Amino acid sequence: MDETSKNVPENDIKLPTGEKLVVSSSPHLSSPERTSKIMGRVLLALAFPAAAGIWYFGLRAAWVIFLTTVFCVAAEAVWCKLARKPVKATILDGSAAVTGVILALNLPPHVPFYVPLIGAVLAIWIGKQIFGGLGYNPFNPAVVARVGLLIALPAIMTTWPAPRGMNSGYPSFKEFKTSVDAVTCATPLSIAGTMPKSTDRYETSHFRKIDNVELIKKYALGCKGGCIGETCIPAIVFGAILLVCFNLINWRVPICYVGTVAIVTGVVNYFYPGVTPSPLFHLVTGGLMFAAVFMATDMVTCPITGTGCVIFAVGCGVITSVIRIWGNYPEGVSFAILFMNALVPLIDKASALRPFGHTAKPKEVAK
Amino acid sequence: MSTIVLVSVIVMGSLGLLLGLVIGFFAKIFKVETDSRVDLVAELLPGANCGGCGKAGCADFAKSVVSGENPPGKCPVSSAEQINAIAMALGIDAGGGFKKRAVVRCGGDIHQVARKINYNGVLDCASASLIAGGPKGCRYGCIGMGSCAAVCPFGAIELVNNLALVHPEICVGCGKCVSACPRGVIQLVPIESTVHVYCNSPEKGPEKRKNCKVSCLGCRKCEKTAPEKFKVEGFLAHVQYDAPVLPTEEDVEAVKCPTGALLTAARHKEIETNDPEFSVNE
Amino acid sequence: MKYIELAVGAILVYNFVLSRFLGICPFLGVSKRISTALGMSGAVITVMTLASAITSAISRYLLVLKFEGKVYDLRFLQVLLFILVIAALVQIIEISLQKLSPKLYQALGIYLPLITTNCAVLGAATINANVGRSVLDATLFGCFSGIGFALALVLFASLRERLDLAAPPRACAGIPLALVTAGILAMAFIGFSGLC
Amino acid sequence: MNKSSRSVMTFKNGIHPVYHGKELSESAETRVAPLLARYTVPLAQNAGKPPEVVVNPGDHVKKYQLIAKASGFVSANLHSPVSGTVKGLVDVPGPMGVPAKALEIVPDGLNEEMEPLPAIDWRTAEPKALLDRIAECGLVGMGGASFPTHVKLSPPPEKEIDTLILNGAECEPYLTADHRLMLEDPESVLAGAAVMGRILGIGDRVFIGVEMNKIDAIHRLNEKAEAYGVNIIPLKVQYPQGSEKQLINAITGREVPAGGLPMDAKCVVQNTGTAAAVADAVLRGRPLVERIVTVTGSVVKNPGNWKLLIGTPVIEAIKLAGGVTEEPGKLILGGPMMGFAQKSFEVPVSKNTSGILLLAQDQAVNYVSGNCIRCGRCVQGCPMHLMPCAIAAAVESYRFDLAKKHHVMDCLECGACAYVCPAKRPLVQHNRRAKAEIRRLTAKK
Repeated sequence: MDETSKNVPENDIKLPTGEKLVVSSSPHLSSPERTSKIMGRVLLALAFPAAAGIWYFGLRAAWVIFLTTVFCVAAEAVWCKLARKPVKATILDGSAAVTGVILALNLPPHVPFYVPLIGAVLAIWIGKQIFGGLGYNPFNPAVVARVGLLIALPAIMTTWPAPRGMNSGYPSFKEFKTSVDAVTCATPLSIAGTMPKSTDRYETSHFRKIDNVELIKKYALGCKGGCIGETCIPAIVFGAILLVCFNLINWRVPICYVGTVAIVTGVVNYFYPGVTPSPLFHLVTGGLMFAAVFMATDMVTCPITGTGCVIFAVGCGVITSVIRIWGNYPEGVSFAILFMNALVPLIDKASALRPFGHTAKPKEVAK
Repeated sequence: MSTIVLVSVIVMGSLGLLLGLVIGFFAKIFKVETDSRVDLVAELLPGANCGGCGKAGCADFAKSVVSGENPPGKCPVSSAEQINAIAMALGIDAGGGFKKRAVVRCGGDIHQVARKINYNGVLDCASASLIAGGPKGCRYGCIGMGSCAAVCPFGAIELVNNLALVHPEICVGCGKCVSACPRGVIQLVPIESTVHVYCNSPEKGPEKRKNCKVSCLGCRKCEKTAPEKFKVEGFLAHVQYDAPVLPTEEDVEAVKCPTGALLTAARHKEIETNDPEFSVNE
Repeated sequence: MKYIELAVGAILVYNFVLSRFLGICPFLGVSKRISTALGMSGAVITVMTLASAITSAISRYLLVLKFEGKVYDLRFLQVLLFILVIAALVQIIEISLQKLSPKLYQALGIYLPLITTNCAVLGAATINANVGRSVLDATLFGCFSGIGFALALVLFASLRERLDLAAPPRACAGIPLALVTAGILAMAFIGFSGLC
Repeated sequence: MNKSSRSVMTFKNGIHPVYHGKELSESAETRVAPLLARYTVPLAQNAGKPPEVVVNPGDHVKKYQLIAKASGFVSANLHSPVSGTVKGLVDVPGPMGVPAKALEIVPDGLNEEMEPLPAIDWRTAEPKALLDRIAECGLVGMGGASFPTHVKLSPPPEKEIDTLILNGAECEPYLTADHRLMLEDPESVLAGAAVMGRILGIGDRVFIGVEMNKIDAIHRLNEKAEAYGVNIIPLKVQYPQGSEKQLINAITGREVPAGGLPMDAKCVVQNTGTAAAVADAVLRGRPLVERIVTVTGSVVKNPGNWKLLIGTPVIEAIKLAGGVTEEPGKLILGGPMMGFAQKSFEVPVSKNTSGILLLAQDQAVNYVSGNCIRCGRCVQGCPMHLMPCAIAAAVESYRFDLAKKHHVMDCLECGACAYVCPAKRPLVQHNRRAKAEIRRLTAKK
């Protein structure tokens, strides 16, 4: 009976041969997430500050961004070729491009072509590939390059062309092409840095000149001297929202970083208004916002656990504020991030999770 | 002028004396008994810390040599002169006959394995062997992903055509690869031996043949030709490494192994490195 | 306030390893594991503090002797005397460590007696003598410098433990990679310049 | 108190797979498979010692007749799924890739059955009698680990047990066997739960945890639950909700201590399939010879659920499902997250085979071992709160000591980490390797 019932469908049943069977460890499914997708989304988020930078600093800024990105990708390709690593796969993961764009947004808009070149080599070779490539680098490659350039070429790295519309307030389309002028200006932070400090408790701040409501509005919108990507705060915040929505950064890092800077500078400003400008001034000037969103949050060089991220971000905030208030450098975000990157292995150790079931006694929570 | 010299001498001298006394005092209260011979032996050892002697490292081995637990000759890395130097220094017998080297008892390179399985995962033998019995059809042969090469402290193992190959001139026989191999394919053999059976599968002949062209079929041809040198257990021939006379090239020629599992080390290496398509049957 | 400045200066701004580039030998030598780095840090802090205290006392009270109205300027003996003191201290530490923690003694190996020639210790003593610090200040400076050394060493050791798991090209593995890392770490410390 | 109004319970971390694949087979009613030409019944179907064969080649056996007897306490009886002739011991591919011994039985088509064992009134019977019946019928955990049920139900006297949890979460994508069982035969499940509750001496703390994507099953169970004194707990759809430790945590809030068993948290966890088998054994006197298996996957022509006899070769099950539409890239026994990839279609169905899954060639994950970018998704996903990325980095450098420090021994191998890894790193394989290595090293000492 079963002979017949089996034979009937046998002819039109297609049975597998097993030739294509692959054995592998479980699990056999995976999420659609890919490293290259993550990098692509980061690039998308970076497009906002980049566009704002181009809007304020003209096509020259676009050229710098393009050049740095190309150099970074090229540096990665050359290293992979020399180290006999797969070139195409390494380039296509997109990490070099992300590093390139972040580095470019950290450069002054009018740097000569060799600055992106040196930066790219520093970032990709010294900052990343020498450690074994993506994921193994303890320091953020873009930050390594930026600090390296800042130390090696201080004059170029601290010459800031004035943004378009510096005087009129907002740039207009008419000016877009004519803006390649050599008018330089100081960043608000560097002006603050050169002002004399006074520890007089009751002095009404001489920072009033650079730290008032009108100017802070202007600073926040991006109309100030500075690196390409760091000036326009709304663009950065938009990028941050995008990154958090995509679950690409730990939201604790930017919040705690910016919050710590605000608290530290706020406390100092409250007691000694002659020492440092208001916290609001600190938030909207310099690279703080950009660094807090795009540089400190780099997955590779930030602690893995939430607690670790908080420790890391608070550390970054404290060091940034200390350097800004008392240090020689007007801006301290890169140094702070670099220093805290070095602390990450220790933070990871200290903030290791308590694995499930590792308590002295099981707790009764429900029922 | 002379007074300043005098003063300097007095100052230096008194300070030196004072510090000397303090050190002497500390040396007295924190006295530690050490056997200087241990340091001496440790210095004479190669310091590779390979663990081939069975101890945790060279310092540990030095301790065991001084205590008489191990003869110096147990160190697989040291040359004969070095071992003699240690024996002389301690005035004990060098002890010998421990010199071994590793051999990978498998000839199943990528061209010989008949049944391949699509494997996807970590490229490491031990990890691969955990997944559905590994990527090659044979469950006993070399997996060919180089776990042994990765642990070899001397760089003596090379991967050729997905098969591990020990370079006998570099290998010191520390045995790290033996414990690294999840299949137990690697064996330590006396350094003088030149002939090996390049198969490790205890399966029945036809089963093996399905998986691999150069497996030992257990035909007993070798055992019949030279019973004191070869022995077939189950379906797998073994070279009798503890026999008084080890097999030589002549024995291999006399046996004429039908699958080519029985080979001299030199011939095996030649086949694997020079002529990947080689097969004895052709 | 003065002591805070002294501490910040010695630990961060003029960090012996990463700003003054002194004491590189143990910095590279015993930074493979955090545990040994901690042991070394302890030894160096002890030696530096004690050495700074004793040498500053020597340089204040012994190097320029006033004896029967005559002034004997023995400052040409400074280096000699300092080394003598440091060597004796290191010897004492070594003897005690061998007894108290044989494991750490083994782990530190040759780098323990080499603290004698650790230029950071001599550097601290010489800087104290040149600046003319009081014994208390000098002792604190020695201690803070030692902590600065310890900070650099432990940071570096933790980084190297992580780099142990990295996959650098063969040519860069080991010391080259460690040196690059140390360089980047030094760059980070430049940021602290001007704090005091 | 209305049980269904209780807030949905869950555990911390875990993942939410984007595609569940359950719609392929969840509405397909369980069908009974026709008799085949031969069955290969694997001997080692239980954790512990395999049973000893008690029949000889050529013997005629009836359906439900004992063919292999438990060879110790941690062992389980084996019964013939059909009436027919025993051909003898043969080698079949084992689910783990290692060949296994199996008894080949050729059915005679007469369908002779053994007399059923007398039914036991479980409400009055001694727990010992119930336990003996379960042991006699060769019951093992049907969720995957196949631990003999009678062993699980007899904890050492010093361990106090106050909770029995039935695992109806079925958190694995694609699998619907437990879902169909709860839907079609809720009374057996409930009765089995009550019987096991009686054996353990538990009054009212008998729970069945069911994920919210099986809301129809929850309703069906709730209709009868009161009569058996069983509580139905709706659980959040989250992987791995059905893992013992996570299930206990979700329902009771307790944590099973590291390295411990559920009984260390005063709990016993059983599969719903096992509960139905318990009911079969106690109420109907039938040993375990068949189970519901989900045959599914994107390349299967008619995915569905079948009641298959133990020993059915996988290829026959695929035949039942109408064959394939294209050449599959992966054959998996069990679910896609924790099941084992097979290299042969000759593997027989055993007591713990909950699913036969065929994935298309481009659907199965392709592990490429890309660089870890420390994104931390694995850490967020790990239900045991481990750091899989750190473990994998340690294993890649052969630093098993470090892996142990990162608590790799607590790993469940649930696959949540590897599922979410954007670099497609084979994290579970690394963990398995580390566990094997650490076990080997400790055994050596």
